[in-house]
Parts: sequence; structure tokens; C-alpha cells
Amino acid sequence: MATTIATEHTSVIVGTQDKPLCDFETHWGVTQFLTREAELLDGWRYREWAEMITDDFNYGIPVPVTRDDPGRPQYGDETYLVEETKASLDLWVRRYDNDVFEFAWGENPLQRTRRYLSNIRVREGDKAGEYEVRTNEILAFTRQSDPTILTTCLRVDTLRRDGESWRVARRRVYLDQNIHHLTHLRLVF
Amino acid sequence: MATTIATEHTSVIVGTQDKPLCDFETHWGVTQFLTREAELLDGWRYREWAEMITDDFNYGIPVPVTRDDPGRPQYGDETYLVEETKASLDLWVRRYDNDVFEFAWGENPLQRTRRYLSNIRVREGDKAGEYEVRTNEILAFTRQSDPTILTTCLRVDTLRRDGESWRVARRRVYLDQNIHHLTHLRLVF
Amino acid sequence: MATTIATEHTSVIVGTQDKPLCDFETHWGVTQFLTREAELLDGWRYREWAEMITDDFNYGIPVPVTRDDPGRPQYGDETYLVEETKASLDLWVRRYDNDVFEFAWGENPLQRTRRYLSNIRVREGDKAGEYEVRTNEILAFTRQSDPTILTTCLRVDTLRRDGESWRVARRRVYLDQNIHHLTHLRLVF
Amino acid sequence: MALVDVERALTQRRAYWDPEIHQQELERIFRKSWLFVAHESELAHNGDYVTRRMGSDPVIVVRDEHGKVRVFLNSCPHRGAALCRADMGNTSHFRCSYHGWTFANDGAARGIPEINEVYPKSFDKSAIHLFEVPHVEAYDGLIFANWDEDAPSLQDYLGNFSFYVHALFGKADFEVVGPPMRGIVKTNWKIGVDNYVGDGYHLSTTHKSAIDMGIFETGRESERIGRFSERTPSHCISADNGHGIRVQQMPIEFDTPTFLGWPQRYWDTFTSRLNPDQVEMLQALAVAHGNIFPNASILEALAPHVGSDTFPAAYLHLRQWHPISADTTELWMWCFVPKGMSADEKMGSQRAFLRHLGFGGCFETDDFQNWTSAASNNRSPLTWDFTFNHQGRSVEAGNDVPWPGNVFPVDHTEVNQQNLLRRWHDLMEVAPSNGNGNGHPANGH
Amino acid sequence: MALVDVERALTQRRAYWDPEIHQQELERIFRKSWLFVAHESELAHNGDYVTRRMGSDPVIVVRDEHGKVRVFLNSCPHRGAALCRADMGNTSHFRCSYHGWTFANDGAARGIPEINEVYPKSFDKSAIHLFEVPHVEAYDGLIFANWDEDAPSLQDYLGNFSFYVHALFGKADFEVVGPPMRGIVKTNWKIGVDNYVGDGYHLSTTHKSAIDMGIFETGRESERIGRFSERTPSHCISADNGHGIRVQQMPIEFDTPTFLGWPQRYWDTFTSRLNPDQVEMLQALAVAHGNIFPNASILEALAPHVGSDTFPAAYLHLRQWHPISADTTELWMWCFVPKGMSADEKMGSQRAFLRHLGFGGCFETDDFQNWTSAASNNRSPLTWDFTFNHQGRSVEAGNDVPWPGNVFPVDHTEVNQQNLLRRWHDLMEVAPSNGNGNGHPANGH
Amino acid sequence: MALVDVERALTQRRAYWDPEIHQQELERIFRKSWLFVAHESELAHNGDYVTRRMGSDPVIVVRDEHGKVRVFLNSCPHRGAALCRADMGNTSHFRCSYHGWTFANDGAARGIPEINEVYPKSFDKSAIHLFEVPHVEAYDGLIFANWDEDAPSLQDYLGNFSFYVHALFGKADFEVVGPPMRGIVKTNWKIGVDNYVGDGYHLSTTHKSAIDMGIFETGRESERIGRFSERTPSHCISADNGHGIRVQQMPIEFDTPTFLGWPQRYWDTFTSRLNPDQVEMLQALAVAHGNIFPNASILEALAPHVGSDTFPAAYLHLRQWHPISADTTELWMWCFVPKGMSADEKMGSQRAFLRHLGFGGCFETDDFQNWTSAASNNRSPLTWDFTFNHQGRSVEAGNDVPWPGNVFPVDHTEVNQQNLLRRWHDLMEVAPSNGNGNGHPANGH
Ligand code: FES
Ligand code: FES
Ligand code: FES
Ligand SMILES: [Fe+3]
Ligand SMILES: [Fe+3]
Ligand SMILES: [Fe+3]
Repeated sequence: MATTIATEHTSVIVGTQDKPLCDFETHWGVTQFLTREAELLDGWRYREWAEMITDDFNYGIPVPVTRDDPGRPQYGDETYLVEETKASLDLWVRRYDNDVFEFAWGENPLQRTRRYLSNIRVREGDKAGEYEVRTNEILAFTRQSDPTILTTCLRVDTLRRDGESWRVARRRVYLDQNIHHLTHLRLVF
Repeated sequence: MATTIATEHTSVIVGTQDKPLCDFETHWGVTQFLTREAELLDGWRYREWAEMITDDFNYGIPVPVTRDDPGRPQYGDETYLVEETKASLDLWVRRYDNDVFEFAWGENPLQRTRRYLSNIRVREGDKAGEYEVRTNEILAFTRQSDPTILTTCLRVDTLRRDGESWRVARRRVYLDQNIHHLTHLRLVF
Repeated sequence: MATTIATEHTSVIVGTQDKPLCDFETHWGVTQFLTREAELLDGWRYREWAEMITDDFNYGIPVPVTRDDPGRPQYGDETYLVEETKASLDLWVRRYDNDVFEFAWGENPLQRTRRYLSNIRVREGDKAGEYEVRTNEILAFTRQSDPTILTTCLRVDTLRRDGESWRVARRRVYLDQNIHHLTHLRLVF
Repeated sequence: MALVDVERALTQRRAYWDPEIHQQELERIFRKSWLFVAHESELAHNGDYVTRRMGSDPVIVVRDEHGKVRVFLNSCPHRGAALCRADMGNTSHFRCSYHGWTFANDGAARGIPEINEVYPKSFDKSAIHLFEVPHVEAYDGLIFANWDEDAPSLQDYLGNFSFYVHALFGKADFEVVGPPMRGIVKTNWKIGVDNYVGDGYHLSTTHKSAIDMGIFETGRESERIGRFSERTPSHCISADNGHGIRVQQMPIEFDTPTFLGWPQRYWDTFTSRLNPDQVEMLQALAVAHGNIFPNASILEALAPHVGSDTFPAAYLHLRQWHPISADTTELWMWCFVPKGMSADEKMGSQRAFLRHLGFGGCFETDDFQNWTSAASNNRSPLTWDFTFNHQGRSVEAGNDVPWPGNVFPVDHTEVNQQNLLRRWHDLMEVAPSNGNGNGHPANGH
Repeated sequence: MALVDVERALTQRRAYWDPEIHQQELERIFRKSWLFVAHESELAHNGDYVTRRMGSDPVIVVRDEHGKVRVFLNSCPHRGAALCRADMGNTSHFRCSYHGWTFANDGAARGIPEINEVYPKSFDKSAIHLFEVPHVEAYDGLIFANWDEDAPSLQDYLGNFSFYVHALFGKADFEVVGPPMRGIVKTNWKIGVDNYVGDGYHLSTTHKSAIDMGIFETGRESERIGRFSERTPSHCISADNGHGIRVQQMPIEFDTPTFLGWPQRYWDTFTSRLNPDQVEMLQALAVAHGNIFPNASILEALAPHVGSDTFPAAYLHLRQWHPISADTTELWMWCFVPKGMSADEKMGSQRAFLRHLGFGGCFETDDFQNWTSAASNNRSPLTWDFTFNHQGRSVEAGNDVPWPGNVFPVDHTEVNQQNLLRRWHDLMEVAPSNGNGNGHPANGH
Repeated sequence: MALVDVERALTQRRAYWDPEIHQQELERIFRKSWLFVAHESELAHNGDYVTRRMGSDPVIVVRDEHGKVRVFLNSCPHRGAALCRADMGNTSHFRCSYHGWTFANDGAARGIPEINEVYPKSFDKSAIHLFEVPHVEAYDGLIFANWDEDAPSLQDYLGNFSFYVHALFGKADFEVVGPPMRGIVKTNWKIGVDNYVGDGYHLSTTHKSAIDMGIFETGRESERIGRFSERTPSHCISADNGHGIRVQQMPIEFDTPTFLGWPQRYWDTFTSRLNPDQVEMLQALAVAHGNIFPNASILEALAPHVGSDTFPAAYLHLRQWHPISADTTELWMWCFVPKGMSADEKMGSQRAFLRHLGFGGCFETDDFQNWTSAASNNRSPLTWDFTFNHQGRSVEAGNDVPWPGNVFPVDHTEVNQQNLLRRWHDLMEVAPSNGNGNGHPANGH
């Protein structure tokens, strides 16, 4: 049987994508967690959001690219538009403190952001206690009186159990558009 | 610990946002109810939809505004783009009656509308038997052969138990865009 | 009581729309199935996707039209933009085989597609063992370095039980826009 | 041929849809006219500011530390960054976010960071000033500004139309209900003002569905409170400089001045602030709508039936049609109430306004269908050779009422549009006078 | 230098991508040419109408109460609102939604509401009329309209190309399968007609993937039904006024007239309606595709293999390329079947069409990649100085078949594009003749 | 009046926002200048290609089979389809997807399918060639191309600025970290280069929030490793042909050449590749940022504190501002590292870059607010009459350091912008010299 190109293409960014989807209990817990997380992010409430990530949290938005070789991923290898960890995000969090925020011209007045999470797929991760969650996300970003910019992407998260709840350990954002209209990427998808 | 601006900003439009999310049973009932409600609205079936709201139903779309003071809400106080009650919506419902509809130039031919409800958050309301539901919504509006207009918003509903089912008692729509491309706001989000 | 135009309008494309929504177990199974299906389609993995449809699968995108008579459907009768069956889709599937794909100028490099499924409504179908599923869908389509095109539609599926799982037996896509910006309709919504 | 055939009341459609005409309008109309920028209640305290448009340009309207209202281009004189990013606020100075130049709210440069390191000795800080609109004046709380150094006074510009503006906005101290509503309407700005300056003719067709549902039904009460009047119920008035208004009264009269829809405790104030002719004009007023040339439309109306959850109420409205491109208008809308209203009264007046003329009102969706389809269906040069027809004029102006301007005792006519287009024609056909070819005061530095 | 170097068959790219050339085309090509507007089966009954485009302008095509087809600008002569908001319908009159002017479906004003209150006595209602396209004619069910008062008849305009149009559309009574499909293609309209008028050359490359998958494999049956023919299988015909067609036949011949892919019961009708040359041209037809200048492309083809769920079938197609801007084309597509087909036959023909040329067909996605990339990659003045090359012309026209026009016995060539561009050149290089500089008939009022 | 008043250092805002000026720039600036197209590490092997822009035009940059780098318009000479659909790849030839013309990667036509069937005997295949940019040269790995046949050599064009380019890009063999980042910034391209060529003045205001959070805090270590230096810490250098750079050093000096932020094992290489003046310039370098006229900005900087998850690191950056329209710029960004870095070192340098200047960096969101608001708030002809002010020039050039160009011993000044705008003025005010009015080499065929 002929191998399809498409399979090769997607598999490279996919990891655990072909594992079975998890049971309902886990799905319910995860979706409620992610919904709440998005609510905090919609409100730029980074300080509270920081309680929902692990200490080794890593966040990356790889550079999208169109290669002529469909067998290679359509994103840069270890090349990012944004790459942060819990430690470095401290510089994001503090930007919303009152004394700093006054001079944060690019954030003040606060933009309106709204996350739309769809097609959430929860699967066991490679390590015990870890889950990989794929989400088709739309981020709506509205600055001052400008028109809203809608950005579509595949979000791949690694979640880790934390007692009754969860923490996000890793987030990768695969943007669909090569040339970004949303150039304010100082935000967590 | 420094208070973040963001928290102040969002709290003003938020009410019960930080209460815990409700249990699955309630969530399931509410989402099915809202899904069906959106289906009727997508079809402009106002007369049947009117059965799903309370007699004291109140609907409002506050005026969005960018203030320089991030501590105040980015919406007008008691100033609306649209403000209706069950009683006044009678003028909307009757507009689709055959004899009136013929001359309802702005509705006829009917536009296509489609609602996308995401990130539904159900929480107990301030009064017993009431639930507050937050939804990230996209409304797609398509008139004649024009391109579809997508409008993003936060929708905050108050739902009230009605036996096995629910009724909507209050709806507030916080639009993201200050200057509206969707100027046909004679619709229920 | 006056009959509303809106009811007439929507009913014609609606079939079983006013049956009660199904129980949670069915809903959960169906949404997980459709989510996985969309994941395969997002990756252009047609060969694997073909395992998820019935042998009598039929796919159609009716021609949208604005009629002056609101009592008639706003889509052509038996007139399609796309009309395929499992048998004919073989010509789609094979297009991604390595030897063919090299010359499939319109597909290579692969576009990025992303499906957003919302407001999923599952109801018993007209035949035993069949379910009718309505989905408000957004399809994001991104070609090379072009801006993403978002296409909104109502998707009406007929699903059939297949042991523990499901198969799609029929799909109708009711596009909102009359004049398409997404002219690459060689895809499954 | 001129775009407007004044004699025959025909206007080439290209006057509306040709992008080059739009550019000319920015120069010849919007740089030369008094433009509404804000209401005084929006600038209650020193330092209060709002950001607005004049033509298509963003401006800041601010009450300075001495209480004087000033208008500045919202762009730094250094290298153009925005000075205000919000729609409204309060500040004693504007600090540019690029290099930190700061300006007092009277426009004078306050701080030029590192001025000695960066600039030569010859650099004259005192010459640095925000780009300021040379003339700012108010009438009855309505603040206007004019870029033209040689502009007449606002009073002269309003001319005999001030009678009508005062009748609407001068009868009490009004305040805005809240920040303005804003939307993009895909049509030419003149389509809107053409309608507001005096198009009563479209009501029975465009708004038939609303009328049929009873939106204008006055109910028994209002009939009970007066008696039948023989006065001519409707007038269209073509005033100076292209301004115009249509006034429709119900055939009712009263023993004492009565302002239907406004709380009774305001009636004495209204009467005392107006002259008897103005009072008479407002008796049993159904609607008065007009336009201050070029793009500030005003409207007062009674909403007898907009829902059983509310009461018959009057409302006062101003809307502005900003010319963004030939087929794109940014529409801003304000609702005004007399100061001192209770929350319920305020909501009653707001409901009356919103349910008539808001973006979800019973009128606007039908109006927009007309206005936007005129744009989408007249997009090519072929259609631009066709004309719009404003020949409605069945009677000439008379003097059945002692009101200023050319008063036509008729409800449905196009005389006000003729008057408006004549003014437009006069400004457009005159080539700009100053040397740089665009009529702009040389206040760059 | 002229945009088209007719001798060397080189055309400056600015002819395609410069917005000014686009505006000139609207004046010089689309106001002066016969443009397809509808098929008669879309207007079966009196009062039936469809809304369409001529160039970039929206028009109404209606069969009036006397059965005559008329074409009007879809914009009220009063103040421009749309008269029809739907794509299709039936009405005895058009009522404008703005002020309610109504027009019979022959364009004459019927009702002017409140005419006596609003208009002067001198106002002549009988002079009010929808803006009507002066010439409307049909050929074999295809309705065309022409804004040019001095236009030749449609028959004269088609000239010797009517032979081919008749062979496709006149061999039976056809009807449309349904409302047209519409999409926005980001390229210039001429890129599309250039392809349809005769570009057989691109098939083996552009459509290689489809061909490799067997889209043209005829299977055993069609071979069985005829015998090998020695005729020249392919011809490209450059006809009058820029029209052109490419005809490709399979090397098979039959004892009696045979129209592969069409149900056999129609064959007698086809034969009786056509002359022998036309019959011969359609024997074992693989594909015939051409263009009626400027923008109505026609195509008949056999689809031998578009899925094992269906049978080999022929289809008849017309597509129109509306010039919206220099790099934006609104593409409308119709599929036709002879009247009287069963539902299965109809679906077979529709499937054949859709799976070849529909928006999801195996051909279009590859074609679009070529056409839209030509637009996106030639966007600056620098590229506009480069040329497009249409030098393909290996043989001269001959007379191996008795068909009209310059008949080139070759499958892959660019002679038809040369012919099309020569016509385009002739129209574009001539300055418009009438006084107002834009060639428009003065039927404003 | 000229757009740039060179004497007074005032530029009319229309130079930035008027669409006609934008078209002129494409002709007079971007067709006449050396434009950056790629870094040699992106084309490591023969056949490697990337697709890029020159001005607003898409081009292919390819290393041909003989190792020579060539630049072609990404549009087929036949009828314009794109030749490459990907951003990068490797190929020995380009095959057009429309009619299959193929070209060797040196631009020569290889295959013209069916050439004998389609084309006349006179058709000269050897004359068919991709549209090739006549001049392509590299300097220190940076590849530039120039459409102007009469262009000076790249070396001559860089002139005395090559000293600075070499100091940044010539001190080692660099490679790109990955494919470039790309975004649309809604402003004019000159706003960006104006900033990068030497605007140190905006830092303390625009980037106050980042600075307050400690982004420039060097910590104890870097202080420990050197001793206080008396050298003038900052210089702005206006170089030949509009190029310019700002160099800021920390007041530290070392016994041996020290390149803070770069791994120590590279220091010897750096020193050996540079001359002593260049070495001196890079000692304790805080930041050097400049612009190669017209639109290639370069930057090297030390990022002492961008997160406790990483270490102080230097980074090397190039960004290009492509002029898409008057108010739209496509911004492309590359990050470079010396070959041979470990994955950790590479990530350290990438982090330093991204967290400073990436789309999520601490600087860009604030810069974008300035740059885009200058566009949105200067959109009408009224504002175009105002000027931008570049009068900052407190001292004249001196010779406190032996570096080429006019070296101003000052940190915050606008001399480099003056120099850049003077060059822009010189090119724009000269009418194009060749006959076709647009300065384009006649390499169409
Ligand atoms: S642009 Fe305002 S201070 Fe420089
Ligand atoms: S615009 Fe049609 S009746 Fe006035
Ligand atoms: S366009 Fe490239 S081969 Fe014809
Ligand atoms: Fe109205
Ligand atoms: Fe093709
Ligand atoms: Fe900066």
C-alpha cells in the first residue's frame, strides 16, 4: 500500500497523536482546567495563571515555514518566534504591576483577548502522570479601536497531575499563518 | 505582593467569575440547553426561543470603550448598544411574521447567522437556583452575497432552573471591538 | 398564532432538527469520534480517514443562493459545489500518494487546515441505528504565505453505529457565504 | 459639467463613489468647515479629554488647566506617534510614548528629554507645540472645531440655523448618556446626511414594518392631554450654509407649554430658555431631525411605543458621519439627557433612542440596507455617470410660522437636500486658494 | 508602446495588473461588448428574474409581463438603493425599499409615492425609468446584453463564431442544472479567458496528477463502439471579434452520428438541429473549450472516468470571469443539461462537470495555483515592464475541415490567445469617442 | 518643495504615507539599490534556494550547480506563474506548473514541452531565460542583489560602512539559527529603518518598562571581569550612501580582547579576523545597531538579563523592512550564531535575541505601538502637510576614535536619520533616467 505524503507530513509534529483518546473522567478534568486557564489568560491575570504551570514549564511558538520537502515539518527545528520558561515569564508577569504597567505602552490600555478552545484531544503522555492535550485554538486579539485579529493554531500541551488538579508543563503553538498579522506575540496562547 | 492591573481590570466585569466551576451534571444540562438555544437563534426562530427565557429576561450589549484608567471597566456604565427585555422583544419577534416580514428590508432575505459557543463556564449565581454562565462566543453573520462578518465577544448569562430545564434570565454581551463592523445588532447573541 | 417566516426558512434544510438531543453516552461517543475524524482531516490523512466512513458514504456541498421567497431553502435543489461518494473519493485519496503528489500543484506544498467543531447536536436519525449530527463548523485554510481563510458553515452528518464506534454515512455542508473566498473546495469539511 | 447640477437638482453619482472626489472633500469640505468634536459634558473637569475624528483625522479634544477646550492632532510633532491611546481620560499633560516629549494640555511643549544632549543650541523648544486646530468654539454645549485659519465664527457659521440648534440643545443643560456608539457603515457619508437633513419621504416605505407594528402609536394618553390643533403639522427648513431641518408636530395643542416625553419638571426650564417661537415649534413634537453642515446630524423625537417595559419618552440625539473612504463611513452616535434625571428617566430616554435609532433599533437595519446597497451597486465608472435625483419640491418657502430660514410647509420634500448639495457644490467647485494646493494652514514647524 | 505588441505576440504585464488599465477596461471593453447575463431556462416564466453582473456592475435580468427579457442596473434611479436583494425570484414589479418608487418589470415607473406632495408639477413621471441596458439579445438560449447604444447585433458580434456556439448550445433545448456557483479568484480576468480560449498546452503539465490517476482513461467500452479514425484530432479556431475555440476529438469514427456521453435518445435531435459540419465536429468529442469575447467561456467535454460511482458522461458548461479589480475575478459557473433528462442522467452530467471543473474538481485547484500565483508574483511596477509571451504558432490556418474562422490543425498553440489579445488591443488603443470621455450612453435623467 | 528639507531636517509626512510616493520609491529606491536577499548559510549546497522579496517583488535566491548564487523573479517568463511555491528547498531546476517550462538553476531554459508542435521555427529557446537580477554579490556572508544594470559594486556601495558590517558579520563564520520570522507591521518601512539606523533617543521612554524591570542590569559578574574605562561610551556614525550605525559600549575595559556574551573560545577568531579598531569597537559592546540603505537593519547586542533560566549572551541580528504599501511593511528577522556553537550556546543566543527583539520580546510590542500609531494617525492629506522632525544634532563629527565615516561622539542624536534621509532625497528627487520612465532594465523578451 502506498504511503501517503500527508501522514508523513503531520506525524513529524504529532508525537502521541495516534494514541487512543482518554476516558471521560480525565477529559472532563482537563477541559475544565484548560477552560479556567484560558479565562485567566483572557483577563491577562498572569500572576494567578502562574499557579497553574509547573516549575519546569516551557512555552514555545516554532517558526512556521513552507518547505518544498513535504516529509519534513513545516516549522523550524528548534527555532522559535517565542520561547520562554516559568523563570523567564517573570518578566511578562511583572509588566502588569502598577508601577511598570504605566509605561508598558504596548499593553496599556489592555488589549482584549479571547481564546476559543475546540476539538480538545486528551491522551496519555510519554511519561507516567503526564497527558498530552491537543487543542484547535482561535485567539481573538483586539487593540484599542482596531479590528479584531483572529489567529488560528494547533496547541499541543503537556499536562501533569497535581493532586486533584493539573499543571501545564509544556506548551507548543503551531501557528497556521507563515506571515503573522498578530505581531504582538507577547502572550500565552 | 503587588496587585496586578489585569486583575483589577477584569474583575469589574466579572462578578462571580472566581467561584468554582460547577459539577458535570449541571454543566451538561446547561450546555445542551444553550446549544439548543443557539440553534433556534441561528434560524431566527424567535417565537420558539421566547419560550426559553424568563418573564423578567433582560438583554444588554454595553458600549465598549477604551479608558485610560485600567482600573475602570472598558465598557460604558449603564450605556448600551442594545438593551431589551422580554416585553420589548415582542417588537423583534413580530418582525418575522409574514405580513410584517415582507417590508422588513433589513431582514428579508434572511441573513445567515451562526453562533459558536466555546469555553462555557458554569457557576452558581448569587441567588439560589441561579447560575452564571460565561461563554466565549463567535457570531458569524452573512448578508446576501457579502463576506461573512465574524464578531467575537464574552457572553455572560444568568440561567434559572425551570423544572427539568432552564431559562435565560439575563444576558450581557461584551463585544471585543470598539467600532463595530457588524452594525446589524438587532439580534440575540 | 402567526407562523414565523424564520421557522419555515430553516425547517427546509433541517430534517430532524427538532427531535430531542440524545443522552450523554451517545453524545460523548459521537463527539470523540468526530474530534478524531477532524484531526485526521486536518492532517490530510485521507487514507486513514476513509476507514471512518461507510461504503455508501455521500458528501455534498449544496450551492448557496439567496432567493426572494423565504419559504424555500437558500440552497440549490440537488445542485452542488462538491458531490462525492466513497467510490469517487478514491481520486482524492490517491492524489496524496508520493508519485502523484509531486505534480499536485494545488496541494503541494500542503496547505494547513484546521477544523473547529462547535455546538454539536446529536439526535436519533430517521433510521434505526442512525444518528443525525449538526455541527457549527469553522474551517481555517492557510495556503503558503497567504492569510488564513475562515469558512463558516452548518455541517449535517448522518452517523451509523459500527460496533463500539461509528461511521459517517452522509455529510452535507451548508456554507454561509454565497460567493466563496475559499475556492479550494477539494477537501472534506 | 459640475458634479451637482444645481438647477435641475441632479447630482452625478461619482460625487459619492469616486475615490478622487473623496480626497477632494477632505481638502475642500472638512478642512474648511466647523466640525463637531464633543459635548461639554464629556469634558466636565480640567484635564478631561476624549479622542475624536475631524474628517478622517484623529484628534484629541481636551479641557486645559485653565478650562479652555482645545483640539490637537493626535500625533506627536516630533515623529508622529499617537499621544493618546485611550478614547477618554484625564491628564494634565500628554507624554509621547516614543521619545518622551511631553506637552501641557494647552499644547505647549513641557519636556524634551535630554534636550541638550540631543539638540543643537539653536533648537527652540518654545516653538514646539502640538498641532492645534486654530478655532474651537461651543454652542449650547456642542463643541466644534475648524482647521481653517480664516474661518468665520461658529455663530456666523450656524447663522439662522442656531434657532433650531438652540431649540434642541439649548432648552436645558444636557449631558451625554455615556461614551458614543461607533460603527462602520459601508456607504458614503453624504448618503447619511442627505437622509438626516430632511428625508421624511422614506419613512412610510423604509420603516413600514416598524410603523405597522405600532412604533408610532401614541396610545390614548397623549390624545387625552391636548386638543386637536389646526397648525400645519410639518415643515422643512433650509437654512444658511447648507444646514437644514425637518420638523414634524402632532396635531395637538395645549393650554400651557408642553414638552411631550420629557419629565414635566423640566418644562419650565425649557420654556424660560427658549423664545416663544422655539417653544411653539416643540409643542407636540413628533420628530425634528436635521444636519449641521457637513456631517453632524441632530434629532429630537418622541418614542410613544418601544416596548411595554417602558413609557413614552422623548430623546435627543446627535450622530456624526466621518468620511473614511468614498464608500466607508464611521458613524458615531450620542444620546443626551437633561442633567438631573433619575436613573429610570435616563433609562427611559435611552431606551427610546436605542430602540428607534440604535444599531439594534427598529429603524437602522432598514436604513442601512438602503444606504449600503446604494454603495455596493454603484461601484463602477459606468454607474458614476448616472445621477441621483433630488427634485422633490412641490411648494415654495412661505411664512406660516415665524421661524428663520426658508420654511417649507410640507412634510415630504427634498428641498433640504438641495440646499445641502448647493453648499457642497459651492465649496467643491472653488479651487483651494493657498499656494500649496491643499488649503492647509502652514502650522507645521 | 502599446500594451500588446501584436506582431511579436508579447503583452506587457501591466495590461493585467495595473489598476488604471482595469478602469480603462471597464470603459472600453465592458461597456462596448456583448456580455452574457443569463440562460433562458433561468427565466422560464414572465416575471422571473435573476441578479447578475455586467463588468463589475450589478444588474437585474428579468422577463417582463410580455415575455421580453430586459436588463436593468440594480440601483434605483432616484437615489441608488438596490431594487432586488435576492439572487433570483419572480415579480411583476420592483419596489425600491428606500422611498417606495415602483417600476413595472419593463422598467417603467409605476408608482411614485406622494408624487403630488413631494414633487413639482413639472416632474414628469413618464420620464422615470430604470436604467436599462439598451440591447438585449439571445442566441441558442444564451442571453447577452450590451450597454453600447451603437452596438452591432448579437448575431453580427458573434460572427462566424456562432457556428461553434450553436454546435454546443443549439443542438437541443438546454436548461441550467441550478443556480450558478460563484467564487472569488485572486487573479485578473484575462488570465482565465486566456486559458479557456484555447490553452491545450497546459494540460500535460498542470493536470498531470489528474491524468496520471486516469481521469481521461476511456475504458474499453468507448473503444468498442467505433473504429479508428484518420481525421486530424485537434483544431484551434480563431474566430471573429476575438472569439476562439479549441476542439479535440478522439481518433474514433462511427457509422452514424454518435454523441458520446449524451443519452442516445437525444442523438437524433442533435443531428437534426445541427448542420453536417457541426455534427462532424462533435463526433468522438473529447473537449471543446472556447471564449466569447470578452469574458464568457464555454466548454463541452466527455468525462470518461470521474469515479466508479458514476458512468462516462458529457457535460456542457459556461463560466464567466467578472472583472472586480485588476487582481480579483468573480467566477460564475453554470452546468447545462438537455431538457428531459432523468434525475440520474442529470446527476451523471453534473458529477462529470463538478469533478472536472467544479471548485472541488480535479482540475481547478491546480489551475488556480497557476492563475493566482501569476497575480501575487507580478504586483509591482518592476514586473509590469516584463511581458507575457504568446508566441506559440507552429502552423498557419488551413482548410482540412470546412469550419469557419481561421482553423489551425494543431492541438497546442497560442493562436487563439493572439486573436483575443488583438481584439483587446483594438478596443483599448482607441480612445473613447463620445464627449464625456468615458463612452457611456447618456441615459441618466 | 522637496519632500525632505535637508537643511532644516524636516520631512513632509506625505513622504511616508502617500501611496504615490510609495510607488515612486519602488522605482527610484528599490530598483536602484543593493538589497539584502539571503545569508550564505541558507544556501549551503548547490541547488539550495530560498524565496525572498526585493522591494515588494518575490524572488528566488539559489545557489546554482556551479556554486554561483543567482537571483530570479519568482514568475515564469512565459505567462507568469510562480516557479517556487515553497519558502526553501533544493532543486537542480525549476519547473513551471503551468506549461512545464523548465529552467536550470542558472536561469537558462532547459525544456520547453512540445516546442516543435507549439512554437514557430523562429522561436529561439536560447533566448528564454528566467528574469534574472543582473548583480548579485556577497559581503561577509550577506548576499545582496541589485536590479540596476549600472549599479556600483557592493563593496563600493557599502563604502566606508563595510568597516562596521565586517565588525559584526565578518568576525567569524556565522550561520542562521533557522528560517526567518515574518510579520506584517502596519507602518511605513522608513519608520523602521529610521529607528534602527541610530535612534538611541527612544530607549529611555519607549523601553522604560523593560529597563525598569532590569533588562539591562549586568549583574556582578561582568563588572568583575574588567575595569572602569574612560572611553567615550557611545558614538553615532553616518556613513556613505545613507548607511549608519550607533555603537554603545559599557564603560569597562579589559587587558585582552574580550567579547562579552560570546563563548570565549571564539575570541581569538574574532580578534584575528578584525583589525584593531574593530576589536576596540566591540569591547564591552552593549549594542550596535545600524542600517544598510535602504532596508537591511543590523544589530549586535549583549542581553545581560532576559530570564533566570539563561545566561548573559550576545546575539547578532538582521531584519529587513519590505515596502508592501505606504502603510504596510513586511518585517523579516534573522538571528545568527557563529558556526560550531553547542545547542545550549545557540539557545542562549536565540533566547537573548527573542526576548529582546522577537515578536514576543520586551522591546517590540512597545516599539510597534509607536510605529503603527504614526501610520494610523497620519492618514489624510491634512496631516501629510505636517512634517517629521529630525533636528537632533548637538555636536559635530569628531575623531576621538579612528573609525570611518562621520563619527559623532554622542549617544542620542538624529544625525544618522539625517544622513539616511539625505540619501533618500537624492534618489527620489532625481527623475529616472531611462526612456520608459521607470528605470527598469529592459530584460523582458
Ligand atoms: S515621536 Fe513623539 S517624542 Fe518622538
Ligand atoms: S432611492 Fe429608490 S425610491 Fe428613493
Ligand atoms: S507560465 Fe510557465 S510555462 Fe507557461
Ligand atoms: Fe430612516
Ligand atoms: Fe486547466
Ligand atoms: Fe526600540
